[in-house]
Amino acid sequence: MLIAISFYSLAFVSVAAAFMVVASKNPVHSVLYLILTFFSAAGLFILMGAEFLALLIIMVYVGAVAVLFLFVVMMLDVDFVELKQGFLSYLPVGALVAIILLLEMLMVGAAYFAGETKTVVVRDNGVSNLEAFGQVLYTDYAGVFEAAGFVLLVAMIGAIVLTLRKREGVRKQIPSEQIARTKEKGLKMVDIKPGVGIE
Amino acid sequence: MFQTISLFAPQLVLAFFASQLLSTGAFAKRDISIGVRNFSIFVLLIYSVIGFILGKPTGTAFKGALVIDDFSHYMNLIIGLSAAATLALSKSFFQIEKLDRFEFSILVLYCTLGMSIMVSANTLLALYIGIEMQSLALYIMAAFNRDSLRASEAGLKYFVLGALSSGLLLYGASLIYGFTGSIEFTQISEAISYGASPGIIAGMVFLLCGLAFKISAAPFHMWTPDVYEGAPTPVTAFFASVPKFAAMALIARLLVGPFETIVSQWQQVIVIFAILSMFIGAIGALVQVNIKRLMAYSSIANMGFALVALSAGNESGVKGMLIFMSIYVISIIGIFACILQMRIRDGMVENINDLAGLSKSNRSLALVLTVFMFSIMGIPPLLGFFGKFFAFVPAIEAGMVWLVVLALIASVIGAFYYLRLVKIIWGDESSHEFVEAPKTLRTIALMSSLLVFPILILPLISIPTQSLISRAASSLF
Amino acid sequence: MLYHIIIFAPLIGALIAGLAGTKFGRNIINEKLCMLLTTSFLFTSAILSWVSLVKVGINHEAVDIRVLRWMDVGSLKADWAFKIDTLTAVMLVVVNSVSALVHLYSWGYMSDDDYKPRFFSYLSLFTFFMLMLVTSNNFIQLFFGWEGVGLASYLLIGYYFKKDTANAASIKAFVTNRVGDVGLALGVMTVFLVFGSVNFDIVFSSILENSDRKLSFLSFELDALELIAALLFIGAMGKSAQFILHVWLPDAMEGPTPVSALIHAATMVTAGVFLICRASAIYDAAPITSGFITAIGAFTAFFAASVALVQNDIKRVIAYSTCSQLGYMFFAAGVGAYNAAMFHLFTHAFFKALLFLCAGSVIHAMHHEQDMRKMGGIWKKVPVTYIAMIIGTLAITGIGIPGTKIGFAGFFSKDAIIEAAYSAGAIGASDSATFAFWIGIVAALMTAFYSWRLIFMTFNGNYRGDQEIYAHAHESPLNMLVPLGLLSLGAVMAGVLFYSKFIGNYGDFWNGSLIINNPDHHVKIASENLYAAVEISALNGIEDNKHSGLFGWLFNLVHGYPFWVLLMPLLVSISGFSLAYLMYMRGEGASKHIRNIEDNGGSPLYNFLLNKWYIDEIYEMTIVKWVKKIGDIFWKIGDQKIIDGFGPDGISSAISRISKRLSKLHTGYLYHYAFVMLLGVALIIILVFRTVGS
Amino acid sequence: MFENYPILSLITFIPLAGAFLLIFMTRVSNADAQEQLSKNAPRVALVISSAVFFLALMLTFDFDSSKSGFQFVETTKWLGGGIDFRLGVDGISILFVLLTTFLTPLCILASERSVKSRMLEFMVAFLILETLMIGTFVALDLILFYLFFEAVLIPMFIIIGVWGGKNRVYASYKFFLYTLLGSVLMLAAIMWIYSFSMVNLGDATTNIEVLINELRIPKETQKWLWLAFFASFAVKMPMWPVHTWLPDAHVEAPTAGSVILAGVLLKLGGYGFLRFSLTLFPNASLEFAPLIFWMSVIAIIYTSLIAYRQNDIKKLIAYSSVAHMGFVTMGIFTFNTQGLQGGIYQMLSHGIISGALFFCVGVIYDRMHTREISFYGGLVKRMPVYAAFFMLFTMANVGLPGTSGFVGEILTMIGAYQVSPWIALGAAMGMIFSAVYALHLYREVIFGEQINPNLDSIKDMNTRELIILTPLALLTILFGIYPSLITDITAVSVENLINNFNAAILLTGN
Amino acid sequence: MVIGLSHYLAVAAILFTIGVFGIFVNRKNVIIILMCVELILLAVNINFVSFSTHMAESSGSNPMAGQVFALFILTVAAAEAAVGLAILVVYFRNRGNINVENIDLMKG
Repeated sequence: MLIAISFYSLAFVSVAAAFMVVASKNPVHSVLYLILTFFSAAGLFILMGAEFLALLIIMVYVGAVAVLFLFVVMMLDVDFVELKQGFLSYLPVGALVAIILLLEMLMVGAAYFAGETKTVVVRDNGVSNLEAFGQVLYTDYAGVFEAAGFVLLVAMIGAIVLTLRKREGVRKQIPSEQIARTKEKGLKMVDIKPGVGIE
Repeated sequence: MFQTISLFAPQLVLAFFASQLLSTGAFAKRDISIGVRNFSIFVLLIYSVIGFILGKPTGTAFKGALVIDDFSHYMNLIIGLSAAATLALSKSFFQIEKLDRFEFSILVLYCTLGMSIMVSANTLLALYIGIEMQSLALYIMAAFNRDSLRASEAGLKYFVLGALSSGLLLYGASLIYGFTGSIEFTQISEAISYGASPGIIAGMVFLLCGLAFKISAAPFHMWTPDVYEGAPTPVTAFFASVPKFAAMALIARLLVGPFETIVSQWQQVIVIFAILSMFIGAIGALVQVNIKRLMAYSSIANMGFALVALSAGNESGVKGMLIFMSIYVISIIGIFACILQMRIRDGMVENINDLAGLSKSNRSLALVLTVFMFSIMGIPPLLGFFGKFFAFVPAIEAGMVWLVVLALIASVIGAFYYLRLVKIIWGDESSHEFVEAPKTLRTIALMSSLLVFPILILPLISIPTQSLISRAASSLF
Repeated sequence: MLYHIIIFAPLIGALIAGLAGTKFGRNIINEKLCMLLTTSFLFTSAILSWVSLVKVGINHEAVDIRVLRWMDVGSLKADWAFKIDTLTAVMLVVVNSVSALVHLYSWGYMSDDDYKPRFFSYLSLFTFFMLMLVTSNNFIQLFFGWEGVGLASYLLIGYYFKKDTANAASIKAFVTNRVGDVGLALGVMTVFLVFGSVNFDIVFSSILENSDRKLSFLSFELDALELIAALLFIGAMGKSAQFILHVWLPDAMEGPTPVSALIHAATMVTAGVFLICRASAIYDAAPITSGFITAIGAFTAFFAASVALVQNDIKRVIAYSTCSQLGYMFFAAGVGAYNAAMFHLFTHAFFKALLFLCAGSVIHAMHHEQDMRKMGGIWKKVPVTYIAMIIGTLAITGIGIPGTKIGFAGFFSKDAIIEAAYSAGAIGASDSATFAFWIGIVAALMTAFYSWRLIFMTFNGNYRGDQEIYAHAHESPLNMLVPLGLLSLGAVMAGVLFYSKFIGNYGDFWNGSLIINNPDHHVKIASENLYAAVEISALNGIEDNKHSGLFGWLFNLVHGYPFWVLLMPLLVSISGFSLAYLMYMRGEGASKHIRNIEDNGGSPLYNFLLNKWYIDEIYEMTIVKWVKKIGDIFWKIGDQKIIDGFGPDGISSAISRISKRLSKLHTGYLYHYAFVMLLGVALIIILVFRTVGS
Repeated sequence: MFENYPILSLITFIPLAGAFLLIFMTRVSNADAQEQLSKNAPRVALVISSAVFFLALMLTFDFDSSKSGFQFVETTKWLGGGIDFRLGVDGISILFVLLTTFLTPLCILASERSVKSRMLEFMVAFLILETLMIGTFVALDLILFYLFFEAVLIPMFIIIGVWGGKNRVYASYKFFLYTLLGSVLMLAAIMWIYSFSMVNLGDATTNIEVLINELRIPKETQKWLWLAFFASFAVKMPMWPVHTWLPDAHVEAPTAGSVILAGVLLKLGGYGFLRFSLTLFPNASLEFAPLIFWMSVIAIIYTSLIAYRQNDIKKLIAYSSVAHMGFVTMGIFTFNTQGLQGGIYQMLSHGIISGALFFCVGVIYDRMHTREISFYGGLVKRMPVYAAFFMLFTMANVGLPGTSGFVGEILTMIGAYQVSPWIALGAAMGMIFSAVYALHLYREVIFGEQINPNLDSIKDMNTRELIILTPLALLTILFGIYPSLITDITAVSVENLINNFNAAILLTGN
Repeated sequence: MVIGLSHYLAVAAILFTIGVFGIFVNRKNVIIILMCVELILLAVNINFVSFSTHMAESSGSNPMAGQVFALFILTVAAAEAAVGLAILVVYFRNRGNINVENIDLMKG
């Protein structure tokens, strides 16, 4: 029962928040709603017994992705755009298609299992979720894991290629020089004579 | 050990050298983009043939994540060669447009790595990672000319829709996983053979829809013209050729692998894709004036033809698709080599009406381009005809004569706009002076036009090539 | 070799003159030489033709010469070959003699012309084609000659290429002939279909086996032989200008007058008669068609004569006269008197050529004036021509003494025809024969009238034209008068000399080339006219077994022949003369008539006849106009609106419309693209599950 | 004589080699030399094509017309999967090879003056075209046949589209797409046959000989395949009502293009009917024969009437071509000796005659640059030699006996008459109308008073034009007088074709 | 009331639909679209995880694979977000705004 209550509340929150992501006018609000969605989804994960993923989702999504979004929203300083004319006329058609799609997905997925009520399989082999990950991630999925690394690398390259600009006239950090700085270079002992000042 | 490594040597080569080149580039003091490009081309060539050098080992790697067979060897060969060619194409464009950066070559390498994972994928996960690696690189390449509004718009559109298509694909993957209990192709296939639940079929449809986006099959084609137009031309060349083939190969692997027992279901989907693509591609191109947009529609139509072959669902269908796509890729590279040569004093030519009088100002380019146009139209004796022939015969064998007739009618409609190009090149009066093109471009254009010309006429080439492709196709079954 | 020379000499002449003598061959040979060559070749041919007539007609040395393979396709075998029998020999004589004389005549007549080699080349070429026609041993070669003479006729009618009327006339001639040729071609095809061969000998010898053959033609079940006969006759109608296909002949007078004499009087137009006689074996077995031929022939004789009554163009009068005389020949052939038809053909060639050449001489003298209303009283200027013309007229009107062998050529031949028609009608052999007989009488009356009217209007009375022309009018040179003389000789003598050969002798002369010696057929026997019968009975004796039975009965009938039948032609001929004299010689004569018509516009009947029964106008309104209109409809509506409009143009514009719409749907908006994708997914799922049925 | 030489390959590919020779010659030369080359290109092409004609002539002499099968057969492995490179000729195709090789040098000769720009490219296109045309006739493999058949479109499109008249774009598109649409349907059928041969013969093949002799296609299917082939050949012929591309194409094409189009390309359709429709689908051919007959007759009458109303010389001749092709289709589908021989004969003779007529048009077009009938008139005075030639060809076009045109017409009509008098009657109407339009044209152009002062300076034919037209004229007459030259060669092959056809019909019971 | 697999699948489906709906109904700015993409990926993750956790251990089925898949999706989603935002920034620099309705330079 508790599980049911938790499920329904979490599900409701996630769906509602997701809806607000789309519906809210202020993009900052949207990001915040997105975070809320992730949080409640993480709750759902915990309900299902996927604790590691639940944590991961919070760390990755909330900690990184959502913040990135927020950062960009702020940086781009986006105006609030009023809904334009014609939006509403499209809406019914769009909603119709979305509902059809939803019904289809429900029919092939959720409805299929509605009769047999599959519940969460409790695995009592003494291995925690995290351990189970650990067992397979670097063995069975080692190749894919490596590849995923490359995916991230590509994303990094991409982000840099696209956004990094070498601007003229802007002072740049040169870490090696900073690190190589010695006390002698940075500090100059001056003996100030009274009434004379520094020449 | 060596046995295992030799299996995924192609991927290894790519990953290793790409990373090496990346760090070289990152720490280099001066612009070394030319050197990186040349080396990357070299790497791609090695990648394409290393499987053959190592004696075409077969088996699975990474605990079944990747499967190396004749099919993937063949695909590696084609992908590597065409990626190398397009990379070579990009040189002059980027230099003239002052865009040349070494990261581009690296991205091509990673993209190729992604594709090589795709074509060897044996699990849904590997499939996904391969696709994403390729797609991310492509998104970036599309927007590579970051000072151009068009390029960034292209990148944006491509990215958003690509992400949506990934979502579809993943949703399908999740359904398949849920209903079969596995993400490995062999086990999925086994599970499906006991009976296909609606979830599996729906998953298959979602998966195919996601992949259809990658090959820009209608109705998932909408991005194609915009992105082709906006992206820098060499990138468009790359887009139109290699990833298309890789995604098509992936579809083939999926269809005759895990989904082989639900032929009748996926056949319908493929047929719909095919028909829509052929006609939208053919009809949509008629009013285009931008040559890159034109090529976009052309590629949409051509994907339709390739899908006709696949829809047969048998070995000769796969073989037909491979032949068709190989020929398509050759033609596309050649055509883009020509497009990239079309440079007048003020810059690149993209409006097809600017091609007027090309036959006077640059006869050899006009000739080569004409050959390509007729080839891609499917007029014998050029290679394009054989592509269509081998693509359609399997469908006929499978009893889908009507589909082939539709395809042929679509190709007649399509002939119209290719003809328009030929007409402009030969018939119209010159308005521009064309600038002499760099040698690389001319060489590539000439080489691929020679390939288009007599390759299948010469039995010396045709029969070995065909047996190679046949073996590639049969290795999927 | 003899026949090779006869036939190919004109061709060689034509080629030399046409290729080397014209600008085409850069005038390598000068025109005099061309004329000399062609004319001498023709005279050679003509002389040899007479030799051959003797050889074949008298000595019965009929031969069949194969020259070259021609068509050899499956069972269809037709060679270039000469079948020389009496019929051919007669035609050879007619064609070559008249042609030779016309060649000679043209020396004078065409002396002012710039393109003499071309003219002589055409003349010789025509002669060659005509010879090919008459010597053919199969239907296909006949067709070759048939169309060849059509070509030559076309070329010669349009000889004055600058004249628009000449061009129009030449095309009209060719096309009208083509209509007939289609019939002929179909006839030949039917022959091939029925007999499996187109060779005359094979076809004619297997008629008996096929006499009951039925054929389904255009969804009618027809007697094969009747069908063949009818189709061939359509060809003959075209070439010989029989009613409804006659319209080209008067217009053909646009050609130079020697041409009219040669082609449109003496030779080509008689090809139809020749064809019927050549295929007499078939017509012999096709009584229905024969009856039809009789009717058409008779009607043409009447119709053309009626039109000739009022024409003012000297050549047109003679042209209609030709048309009318051809009608005689046809109804003769129709009642089965093939020999009479051939005889009239033979004599007609002489006197009609004579008339034309005389007319030519007049025209030559009058500086190419052809309107008789502007002539009159010129006999003093052209006395020789006048005499020749009178001889010709006497010949055509058939003046002679009935019951004797004294008379002009037409007397024998025309009377033979009329009497044959009478006898055929009298024994009830042919329903149309009696009709033909009476028409023949009426036409004879008219013939006499218009012939004499021509003479009176032209030569007698007062001169009505331009005095200038009259002052310069002169008799033609010798090279024109010699042919006139020779032809006059023919017009006078041809009947007397050849009567017994053609009509008498019971086919001894024809020697199987005409079906007249088949006593089983009543029509044939009925056609033997009185004189023939008398003569034969005198020669052979009536006791001859051959003449018992049916023939014996007929012989009695002949003895019971009413004398008025014999007298009738002569009587009407004299009446015609008298009438013409009364109208055109007495008092003011012709001038009064001309004035009358100018003032009153003429009576309706007069205008009806003057306008040739309005046949041309009817054709113009029904066929010519509609052909143009339908052509335009097919072109502008059929091709451009319907075929192109719904076909290539329609489809391509539809596709480009769709393309524009598609392009409009491609808005460039992300959300539209995404929407399309999702719509696609949703629909495809529905589709797949609909067919899966779960 | 040629037993051991790949003579057919030589004949087929020498022009192609010549084309490449021309192309690569340009690459090595500088601008001046290119100018020179452009001038010399026609001469090179002429030498090459004449050599090919000579070879083809030798081939014909060496051909044994008493054998019914294919001769000089060459086989090379090609695409695999039963698709081989096979060439060979029989009594039917060898004549078309001869016709093609005969007309090409003449066209090249005619183009030397009439083509004003891009001479080199024109010659290249023409030589390629020759290869493809010959290839179509000698191909003994269905795919190979299709390859040549279809490829012809490329050079022809370029010839019309680049060197054509004002409206060349429309015309060339129409030509290309029309014929392409027709032939893709045939391609579908070919692919079906290919896959069916695997089922029916146990071994996939497109070898024409094998297919003709062994493949037995079910009657119902034959109909569909027949229709598909028909779509292609009917457009190519062109038959009514898919003929509308022809007038446009002819009008716009340069002289040589028109000549080759009328002379050879139209014959591809007829050849296809003979080679494939009759042999592969005998039952369907028999069943559809009435359709063909009616289409032919309609074509003959309909297009003749249209021809009469044209005011463009080329258009008139083009429409007359459609009418004449009507005789061909009519003859072919009579399935009897006269009809078939007549059809073949008509094709060959039309190749010569219409080719000659287009040359004739070219002669005055080169001088006056207009094809309007009303522009001309009274030419005979200025151009007597021309008038004489034109007269000959006009008369041949009309089908006057003694010219080759007659033989074909009369044979096809005799053939058709044996099947249905209605059809023969309809075709015979064409005889009348052909006289109407042809003489109308001749009268308007050649005869009459010369009114237009522009014609004052017009010159008669020059030596080059004489060289072109004289052989055509001689052949027109020669074939009219001695048709056995042709019928003897075709006789055995046609007989064989008919026997096979009848046997096939007997076997399946109508 | 037992919460079963179908419940989770339903939530995932709804989230997925909202994400999709958000993409094509959004007329405001592109960032929202990127967020919708994240929603979609989240929905897929829920799917994977729920299938994974509701799957019985047996031969031929691999319960852990789903969660591993989800892990990789997370990884890739992060990468995608980075690339997507980078492209967005580039676009913004060129265009000056990121209104969805303005992204229509290329069409037709």
